Amino acid sequence: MKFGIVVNEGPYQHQSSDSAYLFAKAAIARGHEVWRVFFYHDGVNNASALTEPPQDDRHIVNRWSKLAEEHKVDLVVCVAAALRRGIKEENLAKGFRISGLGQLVEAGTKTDRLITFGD
Amino acid sequence: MKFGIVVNEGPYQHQSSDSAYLFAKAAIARGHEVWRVFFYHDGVNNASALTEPPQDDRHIVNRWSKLAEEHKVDLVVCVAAALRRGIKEENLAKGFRISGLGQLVEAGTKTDRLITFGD
Amino acid sequence: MSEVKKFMFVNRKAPYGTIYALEALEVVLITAAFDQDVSLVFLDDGVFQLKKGQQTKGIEIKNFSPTYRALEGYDVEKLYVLKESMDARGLSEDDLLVPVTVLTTAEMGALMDEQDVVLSF
Amino acid sequence: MSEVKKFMFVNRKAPYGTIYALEALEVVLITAAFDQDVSLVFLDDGVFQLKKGQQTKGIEIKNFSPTYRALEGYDVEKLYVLKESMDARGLSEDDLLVPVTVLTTAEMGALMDEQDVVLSF
Amino acid sequence: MLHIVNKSPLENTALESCLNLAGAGDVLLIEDAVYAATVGNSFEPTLRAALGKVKIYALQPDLDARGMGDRLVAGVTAVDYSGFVDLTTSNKNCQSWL
Amino acid sequence: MLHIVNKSPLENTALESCLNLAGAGDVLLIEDAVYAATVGNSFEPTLRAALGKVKIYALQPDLDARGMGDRLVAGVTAVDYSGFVDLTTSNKNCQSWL
Repeated sequence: MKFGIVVNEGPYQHQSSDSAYLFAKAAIARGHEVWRVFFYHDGVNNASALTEPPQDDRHIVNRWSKLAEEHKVDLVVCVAAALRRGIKEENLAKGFRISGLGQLVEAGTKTDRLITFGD
Repeated sequence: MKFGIVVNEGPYQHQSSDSAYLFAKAAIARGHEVWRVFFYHDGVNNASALTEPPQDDRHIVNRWSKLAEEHKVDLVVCVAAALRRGIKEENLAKGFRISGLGQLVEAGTKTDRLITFGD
Repeated sequence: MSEVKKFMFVNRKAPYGTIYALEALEVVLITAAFDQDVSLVFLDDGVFQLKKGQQTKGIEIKNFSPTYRALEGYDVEKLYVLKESMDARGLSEDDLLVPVTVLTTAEMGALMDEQDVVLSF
Repeated sequence: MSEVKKFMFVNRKAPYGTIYALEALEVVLITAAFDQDVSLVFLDDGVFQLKKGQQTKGIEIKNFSPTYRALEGYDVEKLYVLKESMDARGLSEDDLLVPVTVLTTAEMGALMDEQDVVLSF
Repeated sequence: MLHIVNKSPLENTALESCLNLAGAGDVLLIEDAVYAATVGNSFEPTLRAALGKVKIYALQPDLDARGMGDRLVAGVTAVDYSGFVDLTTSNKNCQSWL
Repeated sequence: MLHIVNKSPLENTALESCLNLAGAGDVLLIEDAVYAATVGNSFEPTLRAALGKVKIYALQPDLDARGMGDRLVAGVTAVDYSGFVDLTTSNKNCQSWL
C-alpha cells in the first residue's frame, strides 16, 4: 500500500516524531511505500539543519534525511507553518522541501492511508 | 519586586509565550523589575531570528527583543535545549543570549519570584 | 487532483491555548479549494472554537473565529457538533457562531467510520 | 551564589512521551551542583518516571532512568511521591527504582507551601 | 501559595490534582483553564466545592478571548494581567501546574 | 476504523472520548496511552468494559520503554511496529485522537 504520514510536533519535545519515523521504517520493511511525510504545526522543526543533539542521543533530523535518501520518501514542510516558526531554505536540512498545504491534501487523495502523529 | 520568568514552549504553537510576555509587561508597568526570562525546552524556539508570522499576526520574537531593549530584560536561552532544537548564534534573534542551566538556578536564587509558563 | 475523497477534520481542542484550531482552519480551506468532500467535526473542547463573542484584544492574538462564518463561502457546509460535548460545556446551539448539525455519539461514530481521510487537531 | 534557597521540582509527566522528565533531571543536577536545597516530587503521571525495568531499545530513545539512581551521588536525597498518585497507577514502592518518601495529599501540600522556588515539568 | 493552572479541566486532570493538593492558598486560572470557571460546564460542581478551601481567580483577558467573559461562576474573582502580577507578590511563592 | 490514542488516560480525556465514540473498530494505544492497558491503574475498569465493544491493542515497544511490558491487561493484544502497520492496512481508515 501507499502511505502518507503527518507529523505535528517538533523533534525531542514530544515522542510523535519518533513514533512517525519508526512507523515509516516498519511500513517500508513490510513492503509498503511511504510516499510522503508532511510536517505541519511545530512538526516543521523536524526540518531544521542546525540541530545538534548530544552524542549518545538519536539524531532525529538526520534520520529523516537518510530515510528520504534511501527510500525516496518525499519530506514536505508546510510553508506557512514554517515561516511562523523560522524554518526557511537557509536552515532546511537535506531531503526536505518547503511547499504549500495542497501537498497535504494530495497526500490524502493519492495515498491509501494517511496516518497522523502529534500531541 | 524582582521577577524571573521561565518559558517552556515555542512561539505560536502554545499560548504560554504570549502569556509570559503579557505578564512581563504588566509586571514592569506595575513598577517591578523583570530581571531575567529563561527559555527552556521548546521555549528556546522563541529566540529564532528567522520567524516570519503573517502580517496581521503578532511577531512574538520581535516583541521579546523589544522588551529586552526597552527594559533591560536579560533573555537567556538554555544551550543544551537550544542545540537539540537548532537554535544557535547564527540564527539567534536580537537581545537573546545563549548560556547554561546555571542561569536558571540563578534566576531562582536572585529573584523574589520565579514564574513558569508552559504546556 | 481528479479524485474526490471524503475528508473529515476532527477538532478537539480549545482555541488560543494552542494553535491547532487556527492551523486546522487553514487546511480546511485548502482542502475545500481542491474540491474534496469536506466535513468538520467539533468534539470535546473543540466545540469551544465555535463560541460566539470571542474578543481577543486582551491577549494580543488575532481573533480567527469569523473564519467559521466564512466557511460557507468556500462550500464548506457540513459542520457537526457532538451533543454530549456541548452539554458538558454548558453550551447550546444558540451559543455557536454558525449553524451546525448536532449528532449523538452513535451518529458521530458512524459518520467517522465512512470517511476516507480523517485529520485530527 | 551564596544564598541557599529551597528548590522543589514537581514532576507530573510520564517519561518518553515528552522530553520534560529528561530535561527536568538536567535542571535538578545543576541546581544541586549550585548547592541549593533540592526536593524532587513525583505526582500524577510523574510517578511513572521512577518505574523499574524501563527498556527503551524498541523506541530508539535513550533510557535515562538510571540517572534517578545516580541522584544520591549529587546529594539529591529528598525524593517524594504522592501516595494517591502511586495507588491510582497500580504501583507500590517496590516498583520504584529508588527509595522515596511516600506522602499523603495533605503532607505534600504542606511541603510545597514551604518552598522558595517551585519548578514544574 | 499561588497555584497557576492553564489546562481545561474537561481535557486534562491538572486542575483536579491542583485543587486536591492546594492548601489554603490562591488558585489562578489562565489560558484554557478559564473554562473551569464558567457556568454550566461539568467541572463546575468540583470547582464550587473547592471555593470553600481556596480562593479562585480567573484571567479576564483569557475569558474574553474565549467568549466566556459573561459566564463567570459566582465566587470566582476575575483579574487582569495587573491583578495576576499582584497575586504573585501577595503570595510568598507560586507553582504552575503544567 | 482504527483509532490511535497516545495520551495517558490518567492525565487526558482523549482515550475516554475515543472509547465512547468508537464503533466496532480497533483501538491502538501508543506512547503514553499504553499505561491505560496496564494492570491496576484506575482506568482499567473503563478499558475492560470497552473490550466488549472494540478490540484493543497496545504497542509493545512503548510498554517496554515504560517498564510496563509485563503488566498488560488480559484481553489486550500487544503488537510491535510491524503489527501497527498491519492494523492500518486491515482497517479501511484511521484516526489519531490527539
